[in-house]
Amino acid sequence: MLKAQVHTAAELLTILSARELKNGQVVFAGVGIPLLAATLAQRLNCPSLTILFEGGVIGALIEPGKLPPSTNDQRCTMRANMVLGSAEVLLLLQRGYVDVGFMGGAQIDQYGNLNSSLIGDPARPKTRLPGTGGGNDIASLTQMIVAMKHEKRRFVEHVDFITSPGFLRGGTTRHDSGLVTGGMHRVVSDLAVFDFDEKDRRMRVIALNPGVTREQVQDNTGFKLKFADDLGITGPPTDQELKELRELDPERLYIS
Amino acid sequence: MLKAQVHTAAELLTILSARELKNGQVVFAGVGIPLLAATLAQRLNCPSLTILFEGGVIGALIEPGKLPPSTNDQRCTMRANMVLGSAEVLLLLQRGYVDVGFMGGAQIDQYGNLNSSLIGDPARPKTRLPGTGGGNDIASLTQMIVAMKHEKRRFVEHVDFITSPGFLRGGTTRHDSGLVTGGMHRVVSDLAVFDFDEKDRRMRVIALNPGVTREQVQDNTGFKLKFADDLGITGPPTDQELKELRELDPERLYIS
Amino acid sequence: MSDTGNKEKNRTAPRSYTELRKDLSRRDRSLREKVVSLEEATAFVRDGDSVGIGGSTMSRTPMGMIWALIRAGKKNLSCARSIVSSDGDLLLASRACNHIVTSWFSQGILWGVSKVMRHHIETGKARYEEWSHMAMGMRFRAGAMGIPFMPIRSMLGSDVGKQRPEAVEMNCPFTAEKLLLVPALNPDVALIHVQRCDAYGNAQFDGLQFMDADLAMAADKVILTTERIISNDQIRRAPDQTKIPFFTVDAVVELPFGCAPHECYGVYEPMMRHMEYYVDLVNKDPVKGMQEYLDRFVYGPKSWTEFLDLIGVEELLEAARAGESIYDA
Amino acid sequence: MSDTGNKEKNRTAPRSYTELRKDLSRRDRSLREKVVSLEEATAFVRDGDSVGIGGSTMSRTPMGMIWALIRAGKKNLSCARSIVSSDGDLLLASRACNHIVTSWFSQGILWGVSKVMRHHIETGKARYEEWSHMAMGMRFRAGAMGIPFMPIRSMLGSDVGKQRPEAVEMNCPFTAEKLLLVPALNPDVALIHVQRCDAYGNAQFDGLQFMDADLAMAADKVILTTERIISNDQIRRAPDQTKIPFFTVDAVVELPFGCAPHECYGVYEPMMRHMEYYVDLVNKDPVKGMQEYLDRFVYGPKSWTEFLDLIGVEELLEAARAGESIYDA
Repeated sequence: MLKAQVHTAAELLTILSARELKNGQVVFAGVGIPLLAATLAQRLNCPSLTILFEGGVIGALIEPGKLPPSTNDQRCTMRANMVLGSAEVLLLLQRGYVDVGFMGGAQIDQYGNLNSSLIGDPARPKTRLPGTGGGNDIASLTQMIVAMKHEKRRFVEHVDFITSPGFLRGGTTRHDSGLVTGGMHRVVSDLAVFDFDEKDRRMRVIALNPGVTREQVQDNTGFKLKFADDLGITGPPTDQELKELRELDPERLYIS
Repeated sequence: MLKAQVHTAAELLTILSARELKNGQVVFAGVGIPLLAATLAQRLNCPSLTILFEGGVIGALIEPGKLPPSTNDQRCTMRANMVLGSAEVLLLLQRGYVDVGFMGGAQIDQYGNLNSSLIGDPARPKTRLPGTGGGNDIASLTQMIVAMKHEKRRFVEHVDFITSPGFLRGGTTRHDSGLVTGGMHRVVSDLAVFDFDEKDRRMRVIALNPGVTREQVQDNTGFKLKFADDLGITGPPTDQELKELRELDPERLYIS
Repeated sequence: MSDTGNKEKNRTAPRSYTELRKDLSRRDRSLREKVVSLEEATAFVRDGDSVGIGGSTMSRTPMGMIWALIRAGKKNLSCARSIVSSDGDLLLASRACNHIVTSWFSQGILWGVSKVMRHHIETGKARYEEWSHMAMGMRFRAGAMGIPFMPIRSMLGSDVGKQRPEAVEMNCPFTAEKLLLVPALNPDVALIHVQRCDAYGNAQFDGLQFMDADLAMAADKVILTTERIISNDQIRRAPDQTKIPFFTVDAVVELPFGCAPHECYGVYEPMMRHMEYYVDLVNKDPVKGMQEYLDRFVYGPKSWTEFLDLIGVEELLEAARAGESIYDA
Repeated sequence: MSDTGNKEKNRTAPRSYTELRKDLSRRDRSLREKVVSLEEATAFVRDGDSVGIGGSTMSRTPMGMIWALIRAGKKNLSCARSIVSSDGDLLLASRACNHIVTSWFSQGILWGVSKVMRHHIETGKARYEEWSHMAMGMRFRAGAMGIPFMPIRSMLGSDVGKQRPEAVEMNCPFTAEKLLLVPALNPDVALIHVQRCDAYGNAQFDGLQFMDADLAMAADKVILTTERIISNDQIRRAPDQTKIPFFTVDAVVELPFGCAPHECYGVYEPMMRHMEYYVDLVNKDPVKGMQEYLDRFVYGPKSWTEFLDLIGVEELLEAARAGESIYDA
């Protein structure tokens, strides 16, 4: 048990996000920690979890030690149930076949909006980031889980640019803009687990990670956080979770 | 030469329509005489004619004696270049890849509109016919060749129901209705070959079949025909045309 | 009449996105075995359902499933298929279906107009809702994509278009051109026959595709019949051959010769002697002849295999030999 | 700036149907041999063309063709691809391209943000037009289908949508819901790499499909590069494996390892050592490092084969061994 507690922030993040998935769900997973966490969940207690990748893959079974460099590489298709066009796999989101979209994020705001596009003036950005990819589609069309490193510059009051919509400006603004389905479901960071208030749609702490205080979370967040009345404490990574995870990523591409 | 003149009306129809096709064209062919005529043209002097079928076939090479019972049967796919969805092959018409649509018809009017849907009140038809199939799409989206048996009840002033649009009510009515491309190019009957006046869009005889008089054509037509100033006479079927055709349909499914 | 008209028009209106998503979110999409008997599969269809039928004309028609639905006494189905052949005769004559949505309906081009179809439509016993072939495909595709309509450029100007107030003309906001918006078709249930699938419903089919992939994605439920069930391992060895993903599928029935007397690409051609016997019988007398056929070939046999017995091994083998010849090239 | 803006916005507006059809009717769609050399194929691309690029990220990238276009000195191309990797760096740095239309642009998820991309976009040397990944697909699909737009349900509400006045919001005439209409994308020319095709351009590709079939159908011209040219007989033996029909294709180039250093499904995985060398070099100094790479690996070699020599046989073989392992399952 003591051994289990020696882990990296990325390992904690992966394990906690894996726990958010349920057996039988269809999950659209981004590369990196989402892919790793979904595969971990599949191997631990969700044998009938179906993983989709943006490159055009349904029912992927990632092999330990053969993590793909993106979700558009052939490694993603190994022993899949179906390989299809990338527009087709994204359309599954629109049709409604997907339970959970699962992404990483670089910058998130109090309403769960994500920015992966740019900082500054869109016409001539100060910093141009890679862009949405399928992020905008996933966040627009299904329930989202986001796994993020917790830093003050990443948890901001308002993102510079809404690439992947959370609850936009809160309240009913998401629904009013035409996004009548989906929305942010959970944010998992290395400090805490969050949901969003049902009314004003602001981010809310529902569980602190082991050994983390309310103050620590607030101090590392760029806006005023809400805390759930029944604030919980997440269970620490178990030996089995860590063992399986480390087998999956023996080169520690994503978990170091 | 004498032998060549012993032929059925269906054989004449098939051979004359085959002559309307040009090497290198992409032709969307219906079953029966169109399929047969396109295959005949391919074997005679259009080796790079590409035949499409509604069932989802590009570049069919029909085998002599193995005529398919419809364009949705596996026999249509033998040695094709591509087999694809039936919506996909119809979309090729919409995108513009098809030079010629080639169909048979049961009833046509002076503007080249075809009826294969019904006679009487659409809500409770006196005679319900099979329907459009791809006919409406083909006639709406590309240049048409129609091969028909010439009878007064088939060449009518106005069809009961416009299934496949020709020039609708003549003049610019086709274009005005949103059909900005395509239209009737040729009608081939066992009596004559027709085009459509460029202005008023009425059917016009451009060539009489061998041994047929102007009066014969007019007498067998339910509306007043125009005749081209430079009215021609179609050449009779050649020995080679008849020989190839009879090899294609040895059971005389379509040519008797 | 106008009452029925409204009800039937509502059948054609696309569902709101909220409803569509709610309906789908209720479905169990987990990876699980779904193999049932032909009779058990009939429970997935309720009276009055809209039913999408795979294949086209005499190809990959889910005849066994249709046969079983008729035997189970289903009523008032609205059946949509790209092109309808003798499957439609059976559905109308048995009163399983009173509404056909298609682009073409007759037994086959070789036999002229179906007298059975004529009898039922012309006497008002059933309604024939006609769309162009491409429009049928675009309605399924819009349904598959989770959008309420698809713009097309056919059916304009013609009477086929005028008879379909369910479709809406629009001026394109980009090009100012006229377009026709055809409404999405999301059937309550789809019946699809394939050459092979696994117990979860991952289906691979060869040759002519028709609209089956879109149909599966569009429907609320899918019943697959299959020439044979293969292992999930076999599916995973060639995942780029999978055309229908398991989570769209609710029931899997192994049913050899499941399209008889129609064809299944690469497996058998149509059983033409049986088809000719059938057409001759029913078109001579579309009421009594049809009843005779239903009694003898649909209600009579104890099982699908007994129906195949009535066609006879000789004709089955002949059709199979011809079907496999597609791979001789 | 507003001048450029307008010009660039016009680049995005869909063509009228009359124009689209006229442009297509001029193309020679006959069955004819189209095999040319890599250098000859560059003549099919004119300065200022909009270019659709097949594959995605590091997969089935037509790298050889891009490499040849840069060497041929093409300028001011507008390049559209679902997801752009180091191909985009090369296109921008060589000044072959000043406008990228995509959903994601970086060398690869492993390496963070591309400094080359940042340099060119942040200094205004080139413009990055961002659409969601699905929107890119739907723009190609509308182009492939001959319709001016496709309705979608993403990009609403977000700033990605707000930055794209080229897309139009609409209220659905059926359901009164909000939809976004994204304009058709019909590139002047498409570059697509496949595992095999015949001399006419009938192409079959395995595994990940990306948007290549739609892209081929949407474009005004298609240049295919292929790992190998097979006989038309081989195509005709499995016509249901053909994904791109010959009449969409204008040029066929046989180019083994034509995606290097990216991957080609089932043939080779990415050449990761070369990629890592590349990323390290160019991100350290996105101007000089990039110029060094261009000089040494793009302008330097006499031929594509000589470029492959610079990667080295050992890495090629290793990538090929890994690529083929997809069939070990």
